[in-house]
Amino acid sequence: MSVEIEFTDDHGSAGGFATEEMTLNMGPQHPSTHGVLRFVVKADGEVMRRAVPDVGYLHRSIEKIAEKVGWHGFMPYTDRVDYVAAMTCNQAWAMAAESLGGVEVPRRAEYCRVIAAELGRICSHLLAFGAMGMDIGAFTPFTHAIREREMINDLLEELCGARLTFNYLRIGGVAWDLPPDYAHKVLRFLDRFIPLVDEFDDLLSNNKIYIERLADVAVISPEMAIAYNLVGPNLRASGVDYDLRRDRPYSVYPDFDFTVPVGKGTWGSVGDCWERYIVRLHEMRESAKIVRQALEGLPGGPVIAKVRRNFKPPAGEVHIRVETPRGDQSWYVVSDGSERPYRVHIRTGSFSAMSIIESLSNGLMIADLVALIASLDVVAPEVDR
Amino acid sequence: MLEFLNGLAAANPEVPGVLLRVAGMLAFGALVVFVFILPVAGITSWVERRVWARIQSRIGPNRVGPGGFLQWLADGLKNLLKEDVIPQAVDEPLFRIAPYLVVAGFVAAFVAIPFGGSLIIADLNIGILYITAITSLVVVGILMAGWSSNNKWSMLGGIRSATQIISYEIPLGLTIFPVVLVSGTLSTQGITAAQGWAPHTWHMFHNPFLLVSFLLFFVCALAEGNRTPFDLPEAESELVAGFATEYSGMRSLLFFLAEWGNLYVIGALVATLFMGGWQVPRFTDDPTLLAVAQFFTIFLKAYFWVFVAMWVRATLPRIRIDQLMALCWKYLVPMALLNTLGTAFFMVLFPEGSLVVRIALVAVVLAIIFVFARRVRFHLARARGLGYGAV
Amino acid sequence: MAGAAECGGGSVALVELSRVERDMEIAAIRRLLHDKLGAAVGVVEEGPHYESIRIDDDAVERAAMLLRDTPELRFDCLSNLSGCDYPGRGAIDIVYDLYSYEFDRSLVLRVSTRRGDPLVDSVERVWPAANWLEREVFDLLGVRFRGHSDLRRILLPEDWVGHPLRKDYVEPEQYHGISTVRESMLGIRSGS
Amino acid sequence: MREYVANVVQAATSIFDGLSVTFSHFFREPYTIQYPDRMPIPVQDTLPYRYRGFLDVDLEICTGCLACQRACPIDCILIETRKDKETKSMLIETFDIDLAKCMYCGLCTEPCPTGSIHHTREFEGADFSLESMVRRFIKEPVTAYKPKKKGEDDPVVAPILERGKRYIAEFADPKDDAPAAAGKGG
Repeated sequence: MSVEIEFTDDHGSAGGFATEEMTLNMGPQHPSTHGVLRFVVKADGEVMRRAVPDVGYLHRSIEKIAEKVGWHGFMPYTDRVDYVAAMTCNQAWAMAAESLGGVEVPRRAEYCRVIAAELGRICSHLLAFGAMGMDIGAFTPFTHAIREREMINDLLEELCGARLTFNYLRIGGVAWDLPPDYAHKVLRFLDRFIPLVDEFDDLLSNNKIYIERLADVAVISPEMAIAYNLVGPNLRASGVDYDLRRDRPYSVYPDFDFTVPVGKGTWGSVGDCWERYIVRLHEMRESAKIVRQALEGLPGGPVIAKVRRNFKPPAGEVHIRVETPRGDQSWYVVSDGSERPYRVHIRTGSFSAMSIIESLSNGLMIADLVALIASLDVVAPEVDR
Repeated sequence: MLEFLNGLAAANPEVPGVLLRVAGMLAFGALVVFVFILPVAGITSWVERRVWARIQSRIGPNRVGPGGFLQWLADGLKNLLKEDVIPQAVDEPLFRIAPYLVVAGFVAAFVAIPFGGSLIIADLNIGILYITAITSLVVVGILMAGWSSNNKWSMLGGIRSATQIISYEIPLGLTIFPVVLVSGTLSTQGITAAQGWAPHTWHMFHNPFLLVSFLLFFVCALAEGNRTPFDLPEAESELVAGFATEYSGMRSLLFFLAEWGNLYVIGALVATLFMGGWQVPRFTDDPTLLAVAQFFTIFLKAYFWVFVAMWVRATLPRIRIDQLMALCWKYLVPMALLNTLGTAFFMVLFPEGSLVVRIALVAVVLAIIFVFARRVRFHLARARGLGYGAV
Repeated sequence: MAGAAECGGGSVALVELSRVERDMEIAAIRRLLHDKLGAAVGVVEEGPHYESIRIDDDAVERAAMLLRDTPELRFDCLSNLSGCDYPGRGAIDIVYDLYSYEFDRSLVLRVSTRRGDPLVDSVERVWPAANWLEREVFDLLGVRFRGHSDLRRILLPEDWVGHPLRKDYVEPEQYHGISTVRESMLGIRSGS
Repeated sequence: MREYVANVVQAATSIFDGLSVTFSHFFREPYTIQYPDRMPIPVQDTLPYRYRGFLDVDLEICTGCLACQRACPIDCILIETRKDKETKSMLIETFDIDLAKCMYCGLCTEPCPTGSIHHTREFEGADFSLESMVRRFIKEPVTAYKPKKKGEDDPVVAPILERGKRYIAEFADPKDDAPAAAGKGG
């Protein structure tokens, strides 16, 4: 009864019906490429044979800049590595410099960092959530997510004076202490926000069309995820229970009690697009928990250690790994004892996520590619740096 | 209408009668298009943007005119004044014609839509068949637009549209069958006349199958009108703007005009087929007053469904092309067939219909609305304390 | 993920302990590699922050294969791959940051290659993640990888000249007629 | 068959729920801020104290120490000073900030000893040329400010200096044990 349509790899004929592969250029300007990147899509009608990512449109040579500006001066540039979640990149750079220079960070500063970083994580996941909905065709969740994100932006703006490129951290601590009455404001926001995450569930996550669009699409097995060095929420969605904040704790994360959401295969298989999506949604709740605990246990004391303005860490090199919203960001920083870093290399989460797309693309539909990019939460500037 | 023209022809024997009739018809058509259809489509665009905005915690266009009401005029004017860009590599004649075909398709549907007992352009005895047939003209236009644009995204959009509209014609037609069975005519006026003004006399409450049929019809009509969740031909996040990618200015606007106009056609059809059309209680003997009341009745009923379509669009994500086909062939077509059979059986059992069933169905719908209201209250309670409006 | 689970929610002290254990193991890992690959495996290099094993540029792939497949090591993830230019030594160092999810253990490999003709074995067949990372090193530092399936520039345009992260790189004045310099407007008084 | 019915039911209930969420938004207030013309108060007044807008310099209290110029990672500040032979005081001849290049990171404001260079809450700088984005603060050479041991007594300079001191007090100060001006949080 059913008619099997065979696809052939070459431009041959399938069932006596001559077809030709179509080459589509998706991007650099395309609504769902999340920044400027390009896919060369080889498609057979709606079904893709191959999607080859072409990145580099947003290359700002941040690593080269690091070799030109000083240790302190590089901090604002780390904002631009991943401008959706600048706080964690700040943190990675601060940790690298502190590790090289042997700077002891005051405890209060670490708490401030955690509060800021986790708020930034909620911010970033909100954007991922909204963009995911929009790429699937639902516009409303995006505006709702952006609305909540604006509120966090307001909070962060009060904390550090900027909404996107925070430049809040300094080598040895943070630039500003929490403003007066800040804990109260953050808690009030969280009290309102967490019920809204349930509303997001009702609006989008449990929607049948949405589930159908995402479940069992572009499944990444745990082995494949590890081999391609997928990190963060993408890795956890594939069933690998690993979170740097818990398993290789840095900063003051051991002080906090939180669970790490892992993909369970609720509607399809472990590691499909829906799992990647829902892991992020759950992580927002966990981040909110961490922020609450950090605000409760905030110790006194200074928020920045005494660091020389002319900071010259001794020669050496470090590998720093920080759990950003897009996963384990690995920094390789070399110092030669001078006032400028000798070499900075950043391996970002989006970079690994982009590299997996080509091997997943065969057999997906064009609409699925959009879902895949959104579910991997690729941020183009983070790929290109 | 025709009588008036005949009279005019008799009064002016020096002018050929045919010419006069054609000219008169054209003038009347233009009048209807400019005075009713265009404003309705335009205002629908404004309403849609406002409805969307409110659902999304925004305000929407509120600057042009009171509450932004004249936004549609401003947009239309802007698009008229814009340059009509024809890219070099397009198939020019097709590219130019396509938007007109699309608009013609939806405007022609208005011919058989009854706005009142006497307010109909032509009461065709195959009215409903005519409407389903003529709205398919839209697909020709969209396919032409997609093909002639010489752009792969546009072509994908055009082909998606063709697949979609042709497939959904079938369940759409099948969901009309039960209505035709019950009313025994294909004429839109006849179908309206077979219903009364009171809700329980509407076709949708005739029997359970017709209630389901009514829902299916609405779903299929959304697909026919390229509305979310079936807006694949112009899926913004996938195909940029689908078949309309290469269009600009007024030609681009014509596509959207057709989309918004189509929305109204869908609403009017749902109202006519299932919700009693223009039927009003006979409160007066003045025919003019009655006609006005009838017109407003169907206008409001139609606009309610326009609103529902907007609301659905603001809620649902987009379906994928293979799922679209699966939905059509695996779910809608069998269910529509079942409804036709079910209605036929029901009519054998109760040739005159059953008042008990009618009242029970009204009660069911009221219960659903009640549950819905409870749910809305729950959502509001959960989000209470949200500090909106805080600057 | 047994190792990860054990460590989960651990206190700082526990983490310090496992770090010490990891450090002790590097000598053992080096011995294991040395037994299989002989002289291609160099010494364990001490550093202020971690130790690394030096490997010859043509033994990287074999070493990587061993590190990944030996049951007691299982370095299943290439966490980072960076290159660094040392004109003073006339060398470019490639640093591999490996990680084992199973044992929660890190290892740093270090490969030196001549600056004039940098050529290193590709580890793409061992860890697919290396594909893009190696392309990046090729793009920015000009290191070629033997056996790489698709060695093209990744971040810079195909027709870019030079490798910017080399220390002696001089930025071209213009690219396709577009100036790469933004004139400073500070201190210049124009007109009024 | 069972799956078939389950699919239909799940689709119906989930869409029903989604529709109820969106419908409930008709009863909530919109959040839009109608910037710039329909705001109850000017947008600048809604920004927090730490907001990093355009840089401004109070020349009355500028010591000409060049700390900001050194701290700037992108060299968007240019200061030229000269020793005045007659009065033995330092003259500031140029103080230019290229606001088109500035990335508003705030690193220049931190080392300033008097709080002379500081961020304002102004941010609307759209203009037709890059040239006009360069703020040239000095028309005539100005004498650099010299901090006085006993505190400022000049009635003109004193309030400006007070503002500057308050501004730098916002920054975390490693010398003090207690957290800076801001409250204790928690």
